[in-house]
This record gives sequence, C-alpha cells and structure tokens, in this order.
Amino acid sequence: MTFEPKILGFLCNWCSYAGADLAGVSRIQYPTNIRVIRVMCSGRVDPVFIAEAFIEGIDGVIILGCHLGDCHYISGNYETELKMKMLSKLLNFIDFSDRIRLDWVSAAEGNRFAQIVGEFTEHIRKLGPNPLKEKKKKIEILDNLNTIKAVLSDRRLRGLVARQRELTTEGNVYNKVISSEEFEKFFDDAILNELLRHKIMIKIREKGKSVPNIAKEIGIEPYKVLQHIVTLRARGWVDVDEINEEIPTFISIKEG
Amino acid sequence: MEKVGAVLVIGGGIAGMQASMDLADSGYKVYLAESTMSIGGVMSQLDKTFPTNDCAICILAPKLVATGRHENITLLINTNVEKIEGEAGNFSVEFKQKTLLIDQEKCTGCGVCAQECPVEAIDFFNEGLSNRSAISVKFPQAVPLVFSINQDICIGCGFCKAVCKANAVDYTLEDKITKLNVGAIIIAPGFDEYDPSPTEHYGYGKYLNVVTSIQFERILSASGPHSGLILRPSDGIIPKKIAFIQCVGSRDKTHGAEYCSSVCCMYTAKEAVIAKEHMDIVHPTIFSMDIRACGKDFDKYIERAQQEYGVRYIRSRISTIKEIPESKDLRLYYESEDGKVVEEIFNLVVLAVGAQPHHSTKELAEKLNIELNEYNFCQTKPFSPIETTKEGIYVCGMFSEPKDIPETVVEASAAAGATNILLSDVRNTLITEKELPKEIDISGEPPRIGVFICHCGINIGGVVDVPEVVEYASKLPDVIHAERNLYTCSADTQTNIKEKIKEHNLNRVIVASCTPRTHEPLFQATIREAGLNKYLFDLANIRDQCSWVHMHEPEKATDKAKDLVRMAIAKARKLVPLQEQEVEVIHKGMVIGGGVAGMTAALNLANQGFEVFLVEKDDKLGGFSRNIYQTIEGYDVQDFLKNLIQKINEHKLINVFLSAKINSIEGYVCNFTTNISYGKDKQSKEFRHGIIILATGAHEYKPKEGEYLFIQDKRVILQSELEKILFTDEEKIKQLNSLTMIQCVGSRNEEHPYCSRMCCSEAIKNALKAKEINPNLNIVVLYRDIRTYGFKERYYNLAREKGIVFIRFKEDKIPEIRKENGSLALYINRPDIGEIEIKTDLIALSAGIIADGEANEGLAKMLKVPINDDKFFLEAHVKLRPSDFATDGIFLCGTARGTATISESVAQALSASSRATTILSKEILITEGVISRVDPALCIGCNRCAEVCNYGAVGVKYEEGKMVSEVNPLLCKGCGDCAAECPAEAITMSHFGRVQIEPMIAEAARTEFENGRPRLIAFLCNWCSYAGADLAGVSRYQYPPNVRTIRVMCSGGIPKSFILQAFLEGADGVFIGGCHIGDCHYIAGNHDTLRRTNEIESKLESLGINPERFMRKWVSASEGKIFSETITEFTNKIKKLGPIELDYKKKNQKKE
Amino acid sequence: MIITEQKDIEEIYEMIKPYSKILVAGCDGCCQPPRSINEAKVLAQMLELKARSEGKELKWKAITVLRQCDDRIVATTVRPFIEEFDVIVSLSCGLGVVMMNKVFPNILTFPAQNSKFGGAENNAENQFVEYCETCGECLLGVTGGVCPMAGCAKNLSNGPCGGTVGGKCEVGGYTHDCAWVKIWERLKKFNRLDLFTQYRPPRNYRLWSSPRFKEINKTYTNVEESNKEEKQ
Amino acid sequence: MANRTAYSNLVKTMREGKFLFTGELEPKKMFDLSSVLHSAEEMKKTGKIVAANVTDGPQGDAYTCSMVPSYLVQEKVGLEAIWQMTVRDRNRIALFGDILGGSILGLKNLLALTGDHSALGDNKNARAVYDLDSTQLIDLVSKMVDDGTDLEGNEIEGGKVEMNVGCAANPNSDPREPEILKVGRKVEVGADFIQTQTSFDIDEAKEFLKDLEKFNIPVLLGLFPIKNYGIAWYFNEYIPGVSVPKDFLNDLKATKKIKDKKEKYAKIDQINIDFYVPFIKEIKKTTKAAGVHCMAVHYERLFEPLLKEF
Repeated sequence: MTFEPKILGFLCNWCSYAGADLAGVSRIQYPTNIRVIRVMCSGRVDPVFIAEAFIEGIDGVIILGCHLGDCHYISGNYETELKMKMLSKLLNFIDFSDRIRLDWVSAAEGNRFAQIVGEFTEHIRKLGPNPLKEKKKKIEILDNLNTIKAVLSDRRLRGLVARQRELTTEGNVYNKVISSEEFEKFFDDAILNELLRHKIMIKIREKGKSVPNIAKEIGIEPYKVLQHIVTLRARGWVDVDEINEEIPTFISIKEG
Repeated sequence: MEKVGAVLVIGGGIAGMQASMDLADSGYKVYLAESTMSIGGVMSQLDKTFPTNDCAICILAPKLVATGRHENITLLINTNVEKIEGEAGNFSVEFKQKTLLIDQEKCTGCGVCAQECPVEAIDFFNEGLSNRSAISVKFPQAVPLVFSINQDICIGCGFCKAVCKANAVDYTLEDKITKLNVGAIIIAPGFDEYDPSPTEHYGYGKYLNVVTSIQFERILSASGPHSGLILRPSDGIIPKKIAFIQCVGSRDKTHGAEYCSSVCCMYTAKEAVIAKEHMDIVHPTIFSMDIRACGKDFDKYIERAQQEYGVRYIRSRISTIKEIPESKDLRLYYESEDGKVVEEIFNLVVLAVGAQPHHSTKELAEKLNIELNEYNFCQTKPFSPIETTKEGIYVCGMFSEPKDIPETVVEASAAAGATNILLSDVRNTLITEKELPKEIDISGEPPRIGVFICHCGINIGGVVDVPEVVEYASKLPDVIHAERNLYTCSADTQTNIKEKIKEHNLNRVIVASCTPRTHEPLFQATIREAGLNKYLFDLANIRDQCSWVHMHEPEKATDKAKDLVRMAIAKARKLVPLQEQEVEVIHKGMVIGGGVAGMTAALNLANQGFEVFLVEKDDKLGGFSRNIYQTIEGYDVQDFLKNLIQKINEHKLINVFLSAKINSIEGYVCNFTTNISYGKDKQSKEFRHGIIILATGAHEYKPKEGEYLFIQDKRVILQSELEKILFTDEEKIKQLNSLTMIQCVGSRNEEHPYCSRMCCSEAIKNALKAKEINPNLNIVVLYRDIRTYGFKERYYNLAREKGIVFIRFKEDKIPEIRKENGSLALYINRPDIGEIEIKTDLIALSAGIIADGEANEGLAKMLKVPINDDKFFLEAHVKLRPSDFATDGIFLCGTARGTATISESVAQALSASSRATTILSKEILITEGVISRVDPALCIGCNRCAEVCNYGAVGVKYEEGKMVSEVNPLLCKGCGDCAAECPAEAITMSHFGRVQIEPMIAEAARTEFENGRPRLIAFLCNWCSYAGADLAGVSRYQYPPNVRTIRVMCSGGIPKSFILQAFLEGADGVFIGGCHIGDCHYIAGNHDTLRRTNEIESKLESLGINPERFMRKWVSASEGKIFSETITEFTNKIKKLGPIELDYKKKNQKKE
Repeated sequence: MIITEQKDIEEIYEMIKPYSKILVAGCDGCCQPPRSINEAKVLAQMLELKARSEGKELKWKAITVLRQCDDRIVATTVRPFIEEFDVIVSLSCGLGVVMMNKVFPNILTFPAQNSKFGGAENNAENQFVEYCETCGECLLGVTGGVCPMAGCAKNLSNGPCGGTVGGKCEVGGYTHDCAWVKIWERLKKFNRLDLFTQYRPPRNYRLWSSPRFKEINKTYTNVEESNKEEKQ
Repeated sequence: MANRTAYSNLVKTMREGKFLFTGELEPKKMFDLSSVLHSAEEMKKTGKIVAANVTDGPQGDAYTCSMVPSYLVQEKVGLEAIWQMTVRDRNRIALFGDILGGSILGLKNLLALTGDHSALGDNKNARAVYDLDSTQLIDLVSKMVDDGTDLEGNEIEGGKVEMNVGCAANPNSDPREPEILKVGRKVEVGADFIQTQTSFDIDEAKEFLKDLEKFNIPVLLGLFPIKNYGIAWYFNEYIPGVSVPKDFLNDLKATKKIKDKKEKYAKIDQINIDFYVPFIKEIKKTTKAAGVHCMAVHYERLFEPLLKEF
C-alpha cells in the first residue's frame, strides 16, 4: 500500500480559507490528504499546536495566511513568520523542519492553494511517514517532540518571540534597535539552552540519573549538563534523587 | 573652617558596616557608599566562618538589617566616589550612583521581575557557578533589598516593567551625581581575590576541576548552586579526593604578590573541615608551605582538622598540575617530607587564592590623594594603623593589609574611634531625631484591631485569594477594619495605615505580608507615628512562608493565610504597650591596664572629653612594650611609648592609679562603681563610671629552668634579652661568631596550645638587626612554621636574602641542646637530611606570650565575663564582636584578648574605645522593649533563671538581701529562656510570652477549613530557623501547606507547656526549629531547648502519642532548602501516621 | 531542701484514673528541682493527653502553694478550689501529700513525686547531694564537717572500709568520693587526727527510726516532770 | 588483743612465732558443700595450712552462710575455720546471736569485716544493714569474750564466749594513712590478729607490714596465686588499686596458647611458684609477718608444690 500522508492545514479566515473555498467553487482538484482547521488569523497558530499535531501522528503541517502586508489584522502574519522561524529552528534539531510549510494564499488564489497543497502532499509522501510510527523510534521521537513542545511553552521564549519584531525594528525600552543578527544569536542560544534543559527533564522524568549518564544520553559534555541541572534545581524542577557513594542522581520533580 | 558632623564610609563590607554602625551610634550622620548592589561584602558569600564554624549569613544578616535600617545611616548603593575636596573636618564629596533603572524607593524586592526576565546572565555572587537574570538582587538577604538591571546584558525587552506591580522599573532613570559635605572619611573598599587564570599556573580556567577557594565556598554553601552538595564542575560527581593548594597568588613574586594573604591557611582548613562535615566520603588534602594559624584558637582548629576530621597536611609547594583527559581528574606532583617526588591523583583541586588590593583602590587613592604602599595597599604606620597619609581619612579592613574578619572589625571600630576624636565637638549636630506624637493610652480599652493585607503585587495575590482573606479577617472578633493593599510597605500605604488608625480608633495593627525580620520595624515606626506604642503591631508572614512556598496549591495557601491572620489577631488581642526604659549614662570610663592598649584607649576617650580612670597594677606605665625597642618595620617603640606616657600624664581628664588593686566592681553598663586601693600606702579610692575597658595585657613566658638549658647556661637567653643587647650593647654582638634562635618556646605545646603570633617577626627583626651590627655573624633560626603574616613576609624574604638560615623542626622532634667541652651545640633530626649539628655562641629562645591566669580569673569573676582555656578573655563573638563582651558596657583590647602586635593592640584599643563611645556619647541609654519581666509576687527565689541566662541579666540578688529575682533591662537581650525555665511562671517574656503565644497555639491548631489536616505547628527561632524558612520562600522551595509557624525570639524561650498545649489543642505534629548548637544568637539558648524538648519527647510515648509526631531540628538561616525538605518529610511522616486521634484510638484498641 | 523526682507519668495516671476532675498543686517551698505552677501545668497537660489516649476527658486546674508542708498555708490556698475537683495531685515532697490529706480529709491527695532525700546543690558537679541524713545524733563535730552517715555508702562510724581506692568508693564504680578519706583530709588539715583515731561506739538507731516526732514547746506543770523528761 | 587468751589453734600457733599459712574457702550459692570440704581436705593434707577462712557473701553476693560450712570444715575435715562475718547483712542482734551460736558449735576464729556493699552483688536492691561497722563488731566480740555480755552489758547465761577475733587491712589502700589509723582503732577495741588483702607488690607489702608492726599483733599477709590468665586480667582491669605485675601477667597470657591442658596447668603452676616462692621467702626473711594467707580458692593443686618450700 502506498503511503498516504496525513496533513493538517491551519488556514486564516480572511485570505487562505477563502482561497480554499475558491478552489472548491472553481472545482480545482487537490489531494485528499489535507484536513483543515480554520483560524481567524495565521498569527493565532501557536507553535505548540504544531508540536501537538506531530505528537498525535500527523505527517505534515501547512500554515497558510494572508500575504505579508495584507493581513486583516495589520501585522498578524509577521508574527506568524517569526513564530514559525522559531519552530523551524527547534524542529531542525530533530529533523522535523521539513514537515512544516508556511505560505501565503490570498482569497483570490484558489489555484495557488491547490498547487501548494499538492506540492506539500507530494513532498511529505516522499519524506515518508512521521517517524513516530516506527516502533523502534517511537519513544525517542515522542520524547523529542515533547521536549520541543515544552520549549515552545516556555514563557520567556514566547515572550521574546513576541517582542522580536519590536526590538529589531522599532527599538527596545532604551530606544535602541537591536540588529536581527544580534537578536538571532541571543535567541538561538536561549533556544538551545532551553531545549537541552527540557531534554534533560525528559530523561530524568521517571528515574534519577547521574550527570555523566545524562550527558551520555543526550550527547553533550557533562559540565554543561551540570550547569543546566543547577538552573533546573533553582527553578524547582529537579532535585537530588539519591547519592550512591560519590555519585548523586537527579530526578525531575516537576508537576504535570 | 567649620567641622561637619557627618562621615563618609566607602565600602559596605563588614568593615564599612561596623564603622558606620559605631559612628551612627556615637552621634554622627553616616553615608555608606557601596559600589555593588548590597552591603555585606565578601562575608555574605561565605558558608561558614572559622574557628567556630558559625554560619556566616546567620551572624551577618542581623547586622545587615541593623545597618540598613539605622536612622543615621544613609546607604548609597551602586555608588562610587567621583571627587573629593577639602580637608579634615570638612570634605566635600561628589558621588555618582550608577542607575539601577529601578526606583529604589518603590522596589519591594519581591523578585517577580527576575523570574520573568528572559536573559540569563552569569551569577557573580555564586562565582559563575549558576545563572541569574539581567535583573537581579545580589543575594537573597541583600540590604537594601532592591533589584537592579544589568545594562550590559539587558536586551530591553520590557518584561520587567510589564510585570512590576509596584511600578518600580523605570528605564529612563539616569546616573545620579550627589554632593555632600562630611567631616571625615573612612575607606574600606575591601579586596579582590587573586585571579589565577591569566598565568594558567595551576590550570585554572583550563581544567574544569580546578576551582578557586571562593568558588568552593559557594559550592559548600547551603544557599549555593548545589545547595550544599559538593559536586565537581566537570561532571557533577562528588570529588572523593580534594587537594587544596595554599599560597596561590601569595608569597610568590612571580605569580601574584610577595606578601602573605593572612587568611588562606585558616579558610582552607575550614573549607576542608566543612567539606568533610558535609560528606564523609570526601578526603581533603592540604598542600602548604607554612601553616599560619596565628590567631586566637586557630592552632586548635588545625589540630582538630587533622585529628578529628582526618584532613591531611602535606608540606610542599605543588609544581605542576596535569589533567587526565578522560576522567578530568588531576595529577599533582609534589615533594614529600623525605625529599622524594610523589605523584598523586585528585578529583578536585581548590586553589587558596590570596587577596589583592580592590580593583578600585588605585583610582580611589588618586581621588583621595592618599599614598599607597609598594603592593598598592593603603600606606599606614604601625603606631597608627588606621590613619592614611591624609589627615581626616582613615582606613580599615583588607585595604591596609590582608587580615581576617575579627581584625577587620577591630580596625573598623578603630577607624570610628579615630574619627570620634576629630569630630567630637560636632557630635549630634546632624543626626535626625523624629518628632513623635505622644503615645495614646490604650489601657482598659478592648482590642480594636486593624488588618492590612498585602497583595505584594502578584507575589501574594497571585496565589492567595487576598479579597477572601480580607473578608474572612473582617468577620473575626475585635477586628474593626480590614483592607487590602497592592503593596502594604509602600509609602502611600503607610499614610493610609495612619489615617485608618485615626479614623477607626485602632489600637492594634496587623499587617499580613512578608517577613517581620525585614519589615516589622517599618510598620512599627508607622503606627508609632500614629501615636500607638510600636509593640501593638504584629505581622503575619503570608508571603515568604505561604504564597511563595505553596504556589501550586492556591486554595490551601488561602486557607493557610487565613489561619496565619487569625493567629496574628489572637496574638494582637493580648499585645500590650511596652516601655523602653531610659537610663542615665555616667560619662566616665575605667581602663584596666596601663600598657600600650590601655593607654591608647584612655587617651582616645579623654580626647573626646570623657574622664578616664586608668588603673595599672605595676608601679609604672608601659606594660610589656617596655621590653621592645623597635618594630619589624623599624619604628622606635621606646620613643612612641615615652610620648604616649607623657600625653597620658599631662592629660587633665585622665586619672592614673599605679600599683593599683581592684577591690570590687559593682553595677552595670552606664553606672559602675569601682573600689580600688593604689600606691605604696594602699590608699583607697572609689569612683563611678559608665563603661569598662579591659586591657590587662599578658606577659612573656618564662622557660622552666633547664628547658634548653635556660638559667643553667648563661649563653641561653630570651629573645627579649637579646633585643636589649642588640639595642644597648652592640659590642657584645660584634664579638659573636654565631647566633641561634629557637622558636615556639612555650607556644604551640600541650601547656600553651596556641601560637604567640609575634615571636616569628620578633626573631626575624632581631636577626636582621644582629646582621646589621655584625654582617659576619652566622644566624640560624630553628622554627616550626614561619608566621610572618601580611606584609611581614617581606622581612622573612629579606632575612633569607641576607643569608640568615632557617631550619624547620617538628613538634615531636624539638632541637636537642648539648654542651660539649663548654661549647654549645644544637641537634635537629630531619627525615629528609638526617641529623644537623649547629654550633653556636648564643641561643635566643623565642618565648611565647602567656596570659596572667590568676589575675584574669579573678577579674573575670568580678566582672562576670568569660575567659578561655588559655586564660585569655573571651569576647562576645570571635568573629563579629571582637572588642565587646557579651555583658554590655565592658570592652576588651590588647593582649588580654589574645596575643597581638603593638600595631594590632593600638587598633584594638581604638576599637574598644569606639565601642565604649557608642555608650558614653549618649545622654541616656534606651533599653530594649522586648525583655523579660519578673513578677516579684510570684517569684519563689529558686534562681533557675540565673542559671539559664547567658548575659547575667536576671537572677536573685542574694547579696542585697532580696529573695526574689530581678531583670536588669540593660543587660536583658530578650531571648525568653528564663521565662521558659521559671517554674513559678513569675517571669514573663514580653511580646512573645505565654499570654501572646498560647492563644496563637490554639488558633494554629484549629482547622476551620476543609482538608486542613494533618495540622503541624512549628515554633521557629527568629534568627536561624525562621530566617531559614524565609529563605525557602525567597528561593521558592515548595513544601506542603500543613504547617503553621509561630515565631519566637529563641528556641530556648519555648516552655514545655507550649508543646503539650499544641498537642492538646489537636495539632497532629509539632516542630521546633532553632539555630545549630554553637550558633545560637543568644550564646547557648538552644542547649536549654535541647534539654526541655528531650524531656517532653521522652514522655510522649507513655502519653499515648507517637513520639514521631514531634520533631526538633536545627536549621540555619542559609538552609532554606533543608527547611523545605524537613517540613516536607515531616508532613509526609505525619500523613502516614494519620490524625492524632488515631493515636488515642490505637491505644484504646490495644487495651481492649 | 527536699530533693524529689517526678514519678513516671503512667504511675501518676494510674492513681488518678478513676477520677475526671483533678487539681494539680505545685509547691513553691523547698522542693528541688522547683515544682511550681509551671511544672504543675505541664503535668496536668500530660495527664490530659494521657487520659485522652485512654479515651476519656480530664478536667484540671493547676495551682501552686507557698509551702505544702504548712497546714495553715495549705488550708488557705487550696481550700477555695477543692469543691470543684475529685482529687488532688501534689507536686510536693511526701510532706505536702500528707499535709494535704490531713487538711482536706474528704478528698484524696496523690503524690506525683518520689521524695528522695534532704539535700543541697553541689554546683561544681551540677547535682543535688544528700549532705545530711537527719540521723538525730550529729557526728559532724568529730568528722571535720563531713557526714559519714550521708556520705558513706555503709554509714560507717569508723571508716574507711576496704572498698576505697584512690579516695573513691566501691559503690558507684569508684566515682564518688569516699567520705572517710575526706574526713581524714579535713582533720589532717586542721591537725586533729586525734578525732579520726577515736573509736566511735555503735550508734543509737532509735533516734533514726520511724515514727519520729518532737514536741513543740511542751509546757510542764512541775519541775520534777520536767527533770524526768530531760533525763530520758 | 595482745594479751587475750589464745582460744584457737591459729592464734596459738601465731603466738608461737612459727611462720604459718592459712587458706581460703568460698561456699557459693550452693546446697552441696562437697567441693568446699574437698578443698579443705587438700589444705589439711599439706600440713602447713593451720586454718582456713570461710567467706561470708563475698562481692556482696547472696551465698550459703559462712557459719555452717565453718562448722562442717572443723567437724568433717578437722581443719580449723576462720569464720568470716560481715556487718552488711546483720544488725547487732543478729550478729550477737550468730556469734553466740557459732561459738556453741565450736568456732574459735572470727574475722570481722565490713563486707562488700550489697549494691555490688547479685541482689543489688537489698537493704544494706551496716548497723555496726567492722570496728564495732570487734568491740561486740570483745564484750562477748572478755565481759561475757552483749553491747548493752546484758550478761550471757553460762559464761563467756571463747573466741579470737581478727580484722582485715588493705595493703593496696590509697591513701594509706587513714587505713593504718583505722587498723589502730580495731586493735584498740580488741582485734587479736590481722589478715591483709592480697598484694602483688613486694615492696608495697613490706612497707605495709612495717606500718602494721606498731600494733604488735600477728599479721598474715594475703597472697593470691592465680589459676588462669582470665582471673589475672580481671584483677588488673577491674579491681581498682590492684595491679598485677606486667611480667607475671604476660607470662600467664603466654599460657593461653598452650593446647595441652596438663602442660598448660604445669606451666601456670610453675609461673605461680616462680613468682610466689621468692616473694614469700622475702616476706619471711625480712618482715615480722606471722605468715601468709593464701587465697588460692579452688586452686588446691598448687598447695603442695608451693608450700613444700617452707
């Protein structure tokens, strides 16, 4: 049997959803794989939704909004762009970034809509199913996706994304514009750190583990793990599980 | 030019704080400029302090708060001096306060901003071992507790402003320049630790597992990055083998500096001991050259480190350290005692980094126009150790020479002492005294309680349903008014509280907000301004001990907040106005001892205009210094002494009594009466005075006949005798071919187990002098450790350069002296080089300094002050109160306290007189309000109170024929131990007495709300455990919301009946928290806690109550984590045991 | 001072078990360690807890008496309370318990204490010590002020026995001083070893046996009677 | 009392000036006294042991009384008993009664002792009597013997008791002086002879004997041959004031390794002989001691080889 990807589409009410409608009215054919969720603005699409979709087994996600400058809510799609960039950065760590696509479809572009859906479906078909479906990899992938979901839920990072445009264009509270490069660099560090921390959290979810063991499991230097453990302990997420001779193990005490 | 009655203190470390407090207490306005965000200095970073292993923050925090809230001290944080002009008596100073970007007045220190800040910056306080936000406070107990934004790393996202409910964040705030006029300046900028990274000498910065001692201090600290777990940086494993390397950046001209940093030997020993205490599997090894344990009781500490804790000492300088790449362990190479090179692997290396002048000092010196010495420390002279080269500018602490905390404190007070003389005529001109309305008489009135509940932004309001609590409180009996505030501590709320008091005729006020430890004084001041006695206030801690620690259980936290408010109301009903007594001060002082210390102290007081009675047992002044001719730096001691004696004799206000004997001393602080007989014909004299300074000195050890052939051979003389020859009979030296000195004669042995501190320098001084007289003289110094601490190291180096030979011997292999054919020879046996023979013409014995045991014991008995095992007097606190006794009004200086050099004695004398001035400068002394009171009608005269009181403040005065006990309000510190002990309940502890606490217990045990069980009642001592609980809050360490806390001043003030009452009222568990044994704020109150609680605990079983329902634990102020863990564990245990009724039932069933 | 020791809580409870309202009376007199109102309250609280664990409620009041051995003081201080209570628990020495029972014949008073001995404080050792056994035939005059009755485990009049080593007594594992060595030291110091070597004949234990009493200011009607009594 | 009649064989022999030996018998918590009697027989066999002490509840333990075994030893074995009596367990009435009874049974020697305190024994909660002390007990015996009365002067029907009374002295006492003064008191009230506690130190023993010379009554020095290392160790560790000489102790310790019982016993005996023979010879030669009280309880086999030297 050929692989039929399951694709989730987030369409903004004013442009892309209308575009899809137009494709229908015009009887323009496109693959059946897509399931559409209507949102008022593509800016509403929380990256967490997408992580959740992958966790649920979706093979690809497509987000469609108004063309830049045309947003019904003035600048919602600019925010979408930044959010998806952050998401894409994160998905990159686990080879999932290919499974999302952000594009712009106006109410008049029924054809374009069909074309994009067609292309993306084909793209995912080639890519193969969500690796979550492979039994061997399931736990690892699920862990990774959950990590990413947790990072995406981080209040500070979300806040930063929210402020990014303001900081890089209009200037910060000191009326200083931060260059995109500078911000990116700072932001990438923040994302990476947060990702690692959540990775650690997932590794020690059920069983206490020592720093060298955690380091081995997630493939970074032990001293870095220790630094993250310090931060996580300060947040009250991690505590010492037990101490065997000279080796302390740490365990997650985070609720939920 | 007009003098100004204000003083600028630069540097808010322990030195700056001490100097500020002394001066502010002596009637001067003080500006304390600190370059960082909080006062406290390096001490706030320490885990424990030697030699007592006191918890550093426990003893420091009260001092921080006291400094911060002193009405005569203005704190200027983040501030640096820009410009100084003028001269002694009137300087004009310009400061720049770097902007915090946060309004200091508005910030409540709640910390929400730091939680929301997206930027993670390095945490300097934890020495780079953990992260902190761009907006931060220096450490949880910081004073003032205000946050600031680190502009270097802030990206300006604006989150903090968005979340700050107090509207304190203001990005437009700019640096502020302030100009002031002050009469004197005290500089105490402190020091920097030597940074070993530039040279990569020991692989610091290259190898992960090489850390500095101050980093290790943070690793050890319970409030540090690992919560007290010792983990090595490379992989989070506990390092079993730790190597400590001494003298990193000290005593090393190529790496760092020539001088000795004075403190590293001891702090290293302490770190090793504490590490061992924390984790038994750790095996510390210390690599050192000399062990310089030359302070009071330091040698004993080293001894204990070795004997009790198994700390290994290896006398060797490490040449290289190599990392083993796979394990990140470190390979050390060193030379063993027998001269072989040994290789050993360690898991962690700690570098005992030395002290360097503070980075700011060079610039500061230029601005102040003072000279620095060759090491860039402040230039001072031995006879005036706190004077800089510019008049009116004084120095204290590390800036003049590396030294430890007690000496720093001594110098700080000494600097204040010197200032006292300069500015005594403008005393009390600039201090402000608030005009307060007359107190409203509330006697006979029923309680009318006002309750103010704080949202603390979202800190409380985000968890606790504040409106519901207000609603609840307003319905409780006697509550006339209840309201909520966004920030109850804000200035406008203070006005509001005052208005509400007037409007509703309130006579008791409760604020439910943060911790009384920091905020009670503020609210007390507010209600006092509204005319209420300040003791009619109580605070319910619903933030640090409720909303912050039960963040995930908002409903239960709300219930708990209601309970806490109800408990506070129960207490408030029983609060009574307390009067602080006023006692007139006799403005005269008595100084006992006419040596350098005594004379300096007397002169200082007299120069301020206080009459002094100087009592000396000898027939002339001068003391031990009469035997010293020169200091090691080359200053003439005899000249100095002559000058000093002349000044004493000429001073009108100084009455000198020679050949004097003290017959009796009676009275207490402010009002002593002393009877002496003096002179040849034993005239008797009686005089009254307000304070006593003890400067009785010590004397040289006289070796026993035959000890190194002493007395038996005339060629064996004392070091002091040699000095006399050197300075009076040079010819004799010229005739000599060889001279040998033997160190540690009568020191560091079983009889005198301490180091005499000055003998090493004395020997080197004399050796250099002898070499100067006779360059061909062969000089050998036989020593155990050369202890030329601080800059004296220079002379040790010089001596070696001059060809003076130093040979070490071990305590158990002391040099053997033999007389062969009439000539003297010394033999030393060393494992590395075998037996050495030294032929010599003259032997000088460096005899130690010993206390006059009998005289000191007699005086100690008369004054009721303690002496230590070595018969030296024991100060109130070895770290922070080196010049005080626990008994108020009696001060200590010079060698009576322990061995000291002349320079140190001078500093101590000035320090003691400064401490004394804090009393003498006042017209009246105001006593504490919270003290014990005796009801004579109930007292049975059993005198149990006197037995538990550590201050001699209470007891039956048999000698006055009274049969009932009496409290001396001047001496009582308000711990409540006597009240808890009193079998007749005749003693009442005010404010925390039975009448107040018993209703609180009843309310604490009552469970009004659903799922209120199990219910735990915790009695916590104010200074350690309550502070620890607060820290748990600040750190957001969560624990179950079942516990209801009752604050007491000391756990020793908890009577047995409180515990039983708690159970009777239905508590499922009772917890008692106190300071660690040895750390008690009231010296030893917790020993009594131990006794009383053991008595009850041992009986619980037979009462049918599971003894596990009772728990006693010592929790220090830094052990927030431990507090939360303990309470969690205890709650879980009680949950398992079930409600207390089960115990009763079980017992019944068993019977059936 | 009378040195006392509180009984086990179980033992006290067993005594008061049948009753539900108790008056607990401390004593401010010479009882040591002091057993005043605070101790009375603590005892009462413990009894209440104990009662609760036995499934019953106990009502109590804690009071204290200036001296329980003085019947007049007991009568005036305690009388106002006894009506409301079933029994009294006394924290005095045995004297107080007896006096209470005597003064209030209609209510039982129970002892909460074991009376150990008449003693005084030895602060150096942090102990109460029985320095006098009230034997009725004081020997202190010939023993340098050290009592061999109270200080010697065997009450020897002509000690020391063979059980002393290094001045310490065999009873108590050679930790207590041998009274007779002390006596010897004292007498030697004052050069009165003649008193030491003196043989002291057997003691009159009649003076020491119960019941003991002594008349207070007995009035005689004639000289003969008085003389006769004196002789006895 | 120097001039009291010698009623017993022991005192007679002492007064003859012959260097003599006494032994020690310890009836324990026992119904069957055969071991005691056997021991007595062994003593008698030596021909050198004049009499044997019969202990009265040593170490404060509750043992068979001393009166009945004393009687049986005299009756069945024909060895004179030295009847030990402590004041620990009897008041003056019981003491009087027992002494009178014992005298009727023919007991001629009484050793008056204070007795180890009952708190040291196996019935620790017993009430220790100590109505009289040992000196007063000697006084009582003196009254019974010399006056034929009790302490209050009430006459005994049918005449006076015929008995000699001894007292104890401790060479290990520290301080020494009060001990000597106390012995003086005992002699003053009528002690006929002295038996001392055990001594291991020849110099100490000699010195002590010298101190006792002034009382002018016969003294028997106590010696304690040691049957095994355990006893010696116990003595050394737990009996304060007594220290067993190091060499002696070490020699005994070495015997622990010997497996063969016979060989081991022989070695132990030899060690004792090597230690005590010169010891006793020295005492005999240099002091005025009347003899040696040999406390080798249950160590009968040593008597023959030890005493044959004398």
